[in-house]
Amino acid sequence: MCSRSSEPRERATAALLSPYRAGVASVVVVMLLLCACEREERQFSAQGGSSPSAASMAPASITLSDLQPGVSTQARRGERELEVNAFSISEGQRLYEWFNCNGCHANGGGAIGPALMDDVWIYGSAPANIYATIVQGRPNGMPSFRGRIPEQQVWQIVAYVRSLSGQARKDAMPSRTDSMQVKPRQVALPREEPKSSAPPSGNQP
Amino acid sequence: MHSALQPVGPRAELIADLMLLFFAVSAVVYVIVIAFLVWAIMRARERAVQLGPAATAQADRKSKVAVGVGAALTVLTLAGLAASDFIVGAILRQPPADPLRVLVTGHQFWWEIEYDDPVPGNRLRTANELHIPVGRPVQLIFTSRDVIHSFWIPSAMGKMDLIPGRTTNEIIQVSQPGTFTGQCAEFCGFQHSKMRLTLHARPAEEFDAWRQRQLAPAREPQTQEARRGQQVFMQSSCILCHSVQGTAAAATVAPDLTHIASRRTIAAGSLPNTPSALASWVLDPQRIKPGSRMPASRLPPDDLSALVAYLTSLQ
Amino acid sequence: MTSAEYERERAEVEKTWAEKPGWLGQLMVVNHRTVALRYLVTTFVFFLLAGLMAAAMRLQLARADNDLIGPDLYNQLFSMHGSVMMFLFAVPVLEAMGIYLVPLMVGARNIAFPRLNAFSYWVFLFGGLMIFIAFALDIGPEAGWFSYVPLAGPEFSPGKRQDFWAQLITFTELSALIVSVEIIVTAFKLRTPGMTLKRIPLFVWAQVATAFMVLFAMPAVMLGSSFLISDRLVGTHFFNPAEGGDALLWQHLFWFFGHPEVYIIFVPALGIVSEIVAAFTRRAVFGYLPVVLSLLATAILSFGLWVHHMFTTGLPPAGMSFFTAASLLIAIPTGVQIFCWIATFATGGRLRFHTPLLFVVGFFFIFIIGGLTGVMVASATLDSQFHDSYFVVAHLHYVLIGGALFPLVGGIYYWFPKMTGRMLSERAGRWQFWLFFIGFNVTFFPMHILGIEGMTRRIYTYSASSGWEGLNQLATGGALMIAASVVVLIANIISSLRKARTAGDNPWDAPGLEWATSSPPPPSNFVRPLVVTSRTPLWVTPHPETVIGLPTGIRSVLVTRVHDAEPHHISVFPTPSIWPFLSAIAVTILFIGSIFTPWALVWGAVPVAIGLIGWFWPTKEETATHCKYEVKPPREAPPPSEPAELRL
Amino acid sequence: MAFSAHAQSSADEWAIPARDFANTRFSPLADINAGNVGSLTVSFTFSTGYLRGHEAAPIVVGGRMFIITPYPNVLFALDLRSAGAPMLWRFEPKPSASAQGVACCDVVNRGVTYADGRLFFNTLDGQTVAVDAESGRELWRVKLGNINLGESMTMAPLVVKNKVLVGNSGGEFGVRGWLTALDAQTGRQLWRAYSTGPDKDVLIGPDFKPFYESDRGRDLGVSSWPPGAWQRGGGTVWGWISYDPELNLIYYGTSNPGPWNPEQRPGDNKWTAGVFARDPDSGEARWFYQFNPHDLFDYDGVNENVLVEIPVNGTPRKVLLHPDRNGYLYVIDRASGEVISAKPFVHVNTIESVDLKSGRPNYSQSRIPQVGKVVRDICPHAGGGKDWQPSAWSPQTKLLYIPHQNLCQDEEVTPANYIAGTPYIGATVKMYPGPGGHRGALTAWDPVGSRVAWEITENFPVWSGALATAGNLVFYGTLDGWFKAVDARNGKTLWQFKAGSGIVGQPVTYRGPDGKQHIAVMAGVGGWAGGVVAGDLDTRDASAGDGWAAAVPDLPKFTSKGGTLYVFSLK
Repeated sequence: MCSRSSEPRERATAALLSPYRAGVASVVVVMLLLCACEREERQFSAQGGSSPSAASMAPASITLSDLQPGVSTQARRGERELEVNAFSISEGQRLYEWFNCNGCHANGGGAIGPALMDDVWIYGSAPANIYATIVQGRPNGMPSFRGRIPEQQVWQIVAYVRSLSGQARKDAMPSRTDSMQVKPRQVALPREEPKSSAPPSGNQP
Repeated sequence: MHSALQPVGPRAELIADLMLLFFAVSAVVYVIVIAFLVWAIMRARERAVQLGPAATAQADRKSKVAVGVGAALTVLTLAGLAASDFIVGAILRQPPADPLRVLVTGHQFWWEIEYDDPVPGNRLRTANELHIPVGRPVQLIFTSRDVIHSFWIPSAMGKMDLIPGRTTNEIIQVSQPGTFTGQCAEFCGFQHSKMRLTLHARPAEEFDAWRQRQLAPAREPQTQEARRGQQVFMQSSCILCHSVQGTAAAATVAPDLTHIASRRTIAAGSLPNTPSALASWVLDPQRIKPGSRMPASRLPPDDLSALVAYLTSLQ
Repeated sequence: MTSAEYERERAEVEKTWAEKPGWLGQLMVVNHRTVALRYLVTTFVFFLLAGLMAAAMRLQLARADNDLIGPDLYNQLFSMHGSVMMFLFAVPVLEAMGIYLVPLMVGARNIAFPRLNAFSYWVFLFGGLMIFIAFALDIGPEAGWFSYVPLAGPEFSPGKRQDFWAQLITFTELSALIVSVEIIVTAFKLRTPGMTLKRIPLFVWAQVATAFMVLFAMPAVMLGSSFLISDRLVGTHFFNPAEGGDALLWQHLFWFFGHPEVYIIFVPALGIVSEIVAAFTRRAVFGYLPVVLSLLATAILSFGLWVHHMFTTGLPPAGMSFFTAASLLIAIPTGVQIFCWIATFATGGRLRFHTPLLFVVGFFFIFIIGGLTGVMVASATLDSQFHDSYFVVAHLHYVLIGGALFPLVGGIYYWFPKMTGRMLSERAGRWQFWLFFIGFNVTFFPMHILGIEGMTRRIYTYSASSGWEGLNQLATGGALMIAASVVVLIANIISSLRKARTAGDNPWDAPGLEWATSSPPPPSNFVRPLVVTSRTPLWVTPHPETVIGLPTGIRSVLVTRVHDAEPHHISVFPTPSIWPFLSAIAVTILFIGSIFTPWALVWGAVPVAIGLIGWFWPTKEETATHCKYEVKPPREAPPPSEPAELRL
Repeated sequence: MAFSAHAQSSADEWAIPARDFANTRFSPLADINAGNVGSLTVSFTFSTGYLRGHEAAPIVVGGRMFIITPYPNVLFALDLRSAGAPMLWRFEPKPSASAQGVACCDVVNRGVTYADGRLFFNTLDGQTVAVDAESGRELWRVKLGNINLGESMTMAPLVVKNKVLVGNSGGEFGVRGWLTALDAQTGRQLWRAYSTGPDKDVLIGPDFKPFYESDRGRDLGVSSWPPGAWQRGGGTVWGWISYDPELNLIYYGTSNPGPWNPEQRPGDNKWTAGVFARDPDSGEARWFYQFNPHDLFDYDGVNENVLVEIPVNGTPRKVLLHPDRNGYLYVIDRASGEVISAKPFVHVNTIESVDLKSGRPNYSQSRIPQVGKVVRDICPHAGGGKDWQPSAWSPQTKLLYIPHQNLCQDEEVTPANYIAGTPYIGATVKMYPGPGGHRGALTAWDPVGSRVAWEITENFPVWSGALATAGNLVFYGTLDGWFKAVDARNGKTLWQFKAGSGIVGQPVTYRGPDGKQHIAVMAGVGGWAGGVVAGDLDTRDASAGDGWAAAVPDLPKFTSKGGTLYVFSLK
C-alpha cells in the first residue's frame, strides 16, 4: 500500500482512515497504485526507502570507464526510485538553483560547466556516478560538495540532473517554472541516450 | 492572547471599532428578525387550521407594509454600514507622514524583513521578527519569492497578501510597547501552519539602539567551543543557505543568522529560541516542521553542541 | 371516457415509458427520477466521505501541537473536503433535487434531453470516482479547493495531484452545465398547460435562476482549470508573472465562478424553503413576485461580488469600495425573502411542526447569522481582519450548512415519501435535527472567536501558546455531534426503506403538482398531462383536469409556449440508450488521459466521436416519428397538435 | 602624438598587448598599406595545441615572439630569426585545474607583457608569474587570488615604473575586486587597491579629488552597499590599464558589481563599473568616475581607456577615450575626471542620456530589471555595446576603431545565493541580434565630432581586438574565423583570410628580423562569445553560456575549436 511518510503517527492515521480509502481503492489495479505512489510521495526526510540502496552508492560500485578487463559486469542498477518521484525531482530543481548549479551549467545547456541536457556524460550517467561527481568534485572545475549538501538533497539534485536529458519518468518530470522560459521543458524534449564520451575537446572536459 | 478586538494601535483600533459597530448592528438585526419569526410561528401555532381568503387578503395587506418597511430598513442599515466602512477605509488609506519603510518578502516558510534606509549601508536584513518603534507609522512593502503568502498581525493590522510578481503595501502603527504574534494567512504549502511571526514594538530610542546593534556584523566567537562551532558552521551545509554578516557565510535563501541569538523564536516562530530547541531543530527539522526547506544534518553530538554554542553566541 | 379506457391508456403509457430490464438496462436509464436518485445517492456518499475527512481534520485540531495527521495528508484532506463538498456534493445534490422535482412540478413526463441527462450523471460519477481513487492513491489535490496559483502551478505542485483536481473541475462543470440546460428547457418549454410564468412553483424559479448562474459562472472556472492544466502540462504562461502572466488572473477567474457558486448552492435551497413553508403554513408564500424577483436579483448580483474574496490582494481602493457596496447590496433580496417567509408564517394557517419545517426553522436561526457575518466580510476594511481566518470558516459553514444543507435535509424529509412511497420517522427526524442544530452551532460558532483571535485557515496545527486549544476542542466535540446526527439520518433512511409503502400520493396535503401523482410516480410521471389554473393547484382542485389525445405508443411530451404555457406541439422523447454511458466513458478517457499527455485531446477525441455518432445515429422509424410530430408544417395547413385535437 | 614617443615598444616591435601605455594599438609601420595589403599571405603558423579561446596578443621583442595560451597558460617563445619560427622554449606554469570552475567566460588569458628582459603574465588560478625572456626560466611567482573565493586572473599585466600591475577576475563569483602592484624584480606586493570597501582599502586618501559630487564622501565603498555586500561586490580589474607618464597616472576600469541582480544591492555600489585614476607609485586614487552607478546590466567599466589628445571646442585637451559596455563612448579629461562628452556608439535603450552636469546616466525606467519579471528588449545586452575586445586609435585618421557586437537581450533577475566559490549572478538572459540583424560590427568613431565615421557590419560579433597601422589599415577578426584588413579611412575591405578557427585574439604587427612587416594574430574560438563552440554548449537552452547560446546558436556550423598562431607578410 501507499506509505505517505516516514512519520509513524501519520502512517497510523493513514491506517485509521484506510477503511474507506481501501474501499474506493479496491477497484483499482495494483499496478496503477504502485505507479502513483512512487510518483506522488512527499518524502521530507531521508529515513524512507527513497534513497538508492547503500550498495549502489558505495564507491566500489562506481565506475568511470566502459572498459573492464575480462567480461563487462556493468549493468544499470535499480537506482531509479527518486527519478520516478515528482517531489524529489522538483526539490532537486529548486536546489539546483539554490546551490548555484545553474550558475555553471545554466538550465542544462552548460556555461562554465558542461551541458547536462545532452547525451555526453564524461563521468558517467548513472545516478551513483552523478552523486559521486557532486560529492567528490571533478578535477576540471567541478567543486566538491562533500559535507556541504546533505545526502538526500544530493540525490534529489541527481534526479533532477538526470531529468534534464530525459532520464526520468515522463509524468514525474517538472513542467515549466515560474520564471523566464529559456528552453523547452524536459517532457517536450526527446530522451537522450547517455554516452560515456568526453567532449571532442580532449583537454577540456 | 492576541485578538483583532484587542487592538494595540490607532489603525487596528479603528478597525476594531468598526467591527464592534457591525457586531452591534448585526446583533440588533438578528434579535429583531428572530423575534418576528418566533412571534409569527407562535401566532401560527395557535391559529385555526386554515385562514379564509378574506382574512388572508387582509393579512397580506399588512404584510406588504411590513415587508416593505423591513426592506427599507435593510437598505438603510446596509447604507449606514457601507458608509461607515467607506469612512474608515478612507481614513486608513491616508498616506502617513514620514513612515518607516520596511520590505517584507515571503518565502516558503519564513519572512524576510529588510529595513529601508537612504544610506544603503544601513539597510538591515533580518527574519521572522518585525521590530518597530512605538507611535511611528511603518509602511510595509510586500512581495513574495515563491507562492502567495499573507501578512497578518491581528492585534496590530489587517492582512495584506504577498504576491509574486507584484508589490503590495500596508501601514502598521502600534501605540504601546509589547510583543504581538501573527502568522501567514494565505495557504502556502506544507508549513503554512508554522509560518509565524512576531511583532516587537518598543520605544523609539530602544528601537534605534536595537537597529544599531543588529546592523553590526556578527560577534566573533569568544569561547573555544563557540569558535569550533563557527568552524562547524562554515564547513557544513549551513553555509549554503544562511548568512552570518562578517563571515564568509552570505547565502540568502534562508534566514540571516547574524543575530540569531537575539531572537525569541526560531523556525519562523515554531520553537522557542533555547539551546535545546536549537539543537533539535538543527538535527531534525523535518520532525518539527515536516516539509520545511531545512534539511536534517547528521552532525556528531560534539559538533552539534559546538554549533549551538556558536549560534547562541550570535547576540 | 371510461375507466377501462383510462386503465388501458395508463398501461400503454407505462409500457411506452418503461426502462429496459437487466443490468444493461440499468446503464441505459434515461428516466429523470432514476437519474436523480442515482445523483442523490452518489452525492450523499461523497458527502459522507468528505464529512469523514472533516472529522479527521477536527480530530487533528482538537489538541495543540497534535501530530495525528501530518501536513501532507492534512493538506490533501482539506483540499478534498472543500472540493468534494462544493463540486461533488453541494452543487450536484441540489441539481439532483431539480432533476427529480422540476419535471414533476411542471407536470412534465421527463426532463428535457433525457439522454444528455443520463450522460451528465455518468460524467459526474466518473469524475467523482476519479478524484476519490486519486486521493486513495496519494494523488489527492493539495492546494485547497481554490487551488491558488502559483502554489497549484507547475513549479510548486509537482506530480499530478493538481491535474486531477483541475480535471475534477472539468468533469463536474461539464455535468453541471448539461443539467442547467435541461432544467432551463424543462421549466420554459415543458410546463403543463395553464402553468403560466406567474404560476411556476418557487422551487422551479429557484432552479431556473440557479441554472442561469451555472451557465454564466461555470465557464469561467472551466477556463481557469484549463489554463491551469495547460500551464502545468504544456508549459503555457497564463499564470506566470515572469513571462507576462498573472497569478491574480487565476483568482479573478476562480472567484468569478466561486462567488456565484455560493448562490448556486444556496438559491435552490431557498426554493426548498419556499415549498416547505407553503406546505406547512397551508398558504402560498406571501409575495410571490418579490420572492421571484429576489431570486433573479440574487442571481444577477452574485456576479458582481467576486472581488470581495480578493480584498487583501492590494487592489485599487475604488474597486474595493465598489465590491463592498455590491456585496452589501445582495443582502437586500435575501432579506426580502426572509421577510416574506416570516409574513407567510404570520398569515398562514396553523403550523404543522413536522421535521421538514423544523429544519426550515433551523435554517432561519443559522442562516441569518451567516448572512450577517457575510455583511461583515463584505466590508473591505473588516475583511482585512476576517479574511482567511476561522471567522470565514465559520461564516461559510453558517451560510452553506445553514443556508443549503438544513433546507436540503428538510427537503429530503419532505420529498422522501414522494421518492420512495415511505415516510421517514418523525422521532428520528427530531433527534437528528437537534443533534445537528446543536452540534453545528457548537462546532462553528467558536470559530468566529478563533478567527478574531488570529487562527488562520488551512493550518494543520497550532501552538499551545496561541490559546486556541479550548475552543478547538469544543468545535471537535460539536463535529462529533454532527457526525452522530448524520448516523441518525442514515439509520432513519434505512429503516424507512424497509417499511411498506404507506405514504400515499400526498401525505403533507401539499399544493404542488408533484403530489398529484402516485408515490413513487409511474414511469411517465403522469398518465396524462394535468391542467393548472392556480399557483397552488392541488389546494384548488385535488384532481386537476387532464390533457388527452397524446399518442400513447411513443414517448410523446407536450411542449408549451414559454410565457403562457399554451400547448405548442408534441415532442417525441428518446428511448433508453447505452450511448450516453459509452460516451461518458469516452469523455472520461479523454479527460483523464489529458492529465498525462496533451495528445489525449487528439486521440481521445476518436472514442468521443464514436460515442456521439452512435448516440445520434438516426433510424428511419425515429426520423419518421419526429417528422410527424415535430417538424413545423407549412402555414396554410393546420398544425397537428392544435388545441382542436386536445380536449381540455 | 607627443605621447607615443614614450611607448613601451620600439617602432618595429610589439612589447605589450596594447603596444603602448596609451593603449592605441597603433603601429607606425607602413610597409603594408592600403595599396598592397591585397597580396598579404601566410608566412608561418603555429598550433598551440589548446582548444579554448585564444584572446592574447602575440608579443614581439628582440627577434622573438611570445604567445600565451588559455588555461593551462602555456607560454611559448618562437624564434623569428629562423625560417618557420621554431620554438625556443615553452614554459608551463601548471595552474590548478580547478580554476577552470571559477572562470566565468571561458578560461582565457589576455596576454603576456614584456619589460626589461622579463615576461609577466597571470595564471587562471590567481598567480602572477615572471619568466626570463631569454631562457624561459621562472624568476618568481606569487599567489594573489584564491579560487575558493571565486577569484581567477585573466588580464594582461602592465609594467609601469618597475611595478607589475595586475588585477583579479571573478565579477560573476562575488569576489572583491582589486588592483595590485608587484615589484617587477621580486614579485613583492607593493600595494593593493580594492574596488569596494572602506577608503583605506580602496587607497582613497586626501589626494582623491573626483570631479563629481556623488563620488565624494567617506567610505562610499561601504555605505553605498547594503551591509556587508561590498565584501562580495565585484569591481574586479580584468581589463586594460593605461598610463600617462606626464601626469604620472594609471587609468583602469572596474568591473560590474555582484551579483547582476541589482535588487540585491541598492545604492551606487562604489567603486564598481567606473574608472580609477591612480598614482602608480603609491596606488593612491586621484579621481574616479562611475559609468554605471548601481549597474543594472553587467555593464563592466573595464574596457580600454585610450589616452589621446583631441581638440575640444577648439583647444587641444588630454583626454581618455572609453567605449563603455553601456554603449556610450566617453571622452574624459584625464587630469580631472570631467566627462567632456558621452555619446552612444551603438543602439542603446537602457540609458537615455548621460547628464554631464552630475555625470550620471539617466536609466530608462522601462528597462530596469525586476525580480519576477522578464524585461524585454534590453540593448545593449550584458556583454555591452562592446566588451573587452580592445579598440585601436589611429593618430592619422583621428578615428577610434571599435570592434564590437550588436546584441540585445531579454532578462529576468532572480535572487542570487552567495556560496563562496560558486557563481553569484542572479540573472537569466536570452540574447539575440540587435537592430539591423547583424551581430557584430567594426565602427570607426570620430571622437571630435562624436559621430560614426564608417561602420562594417558582421554576421557574428567582432570579438577580436583591432589593430591600426600607419599604412592606413585596420585589422580585425570575426568569431567565425575571418581575418580582415580594411581601409582606415573608409572601411573598404581590402583583404581577408579565413582562419582555421574563430578569431578572438588581438592582432599585432611588427618588423621581423627579415626586415619585412608582419601581421600576427591568434585564432582559436572561445571567450564568452565563443563559448558555444569552446564549451560544447547545448543551444536548446537559450540561457546556456550566460545567454550566448541564443545569440550565436549557429556558430558551431561556422567554426570549430583549436588555437593557431597566424603570421602574415607581403608576398
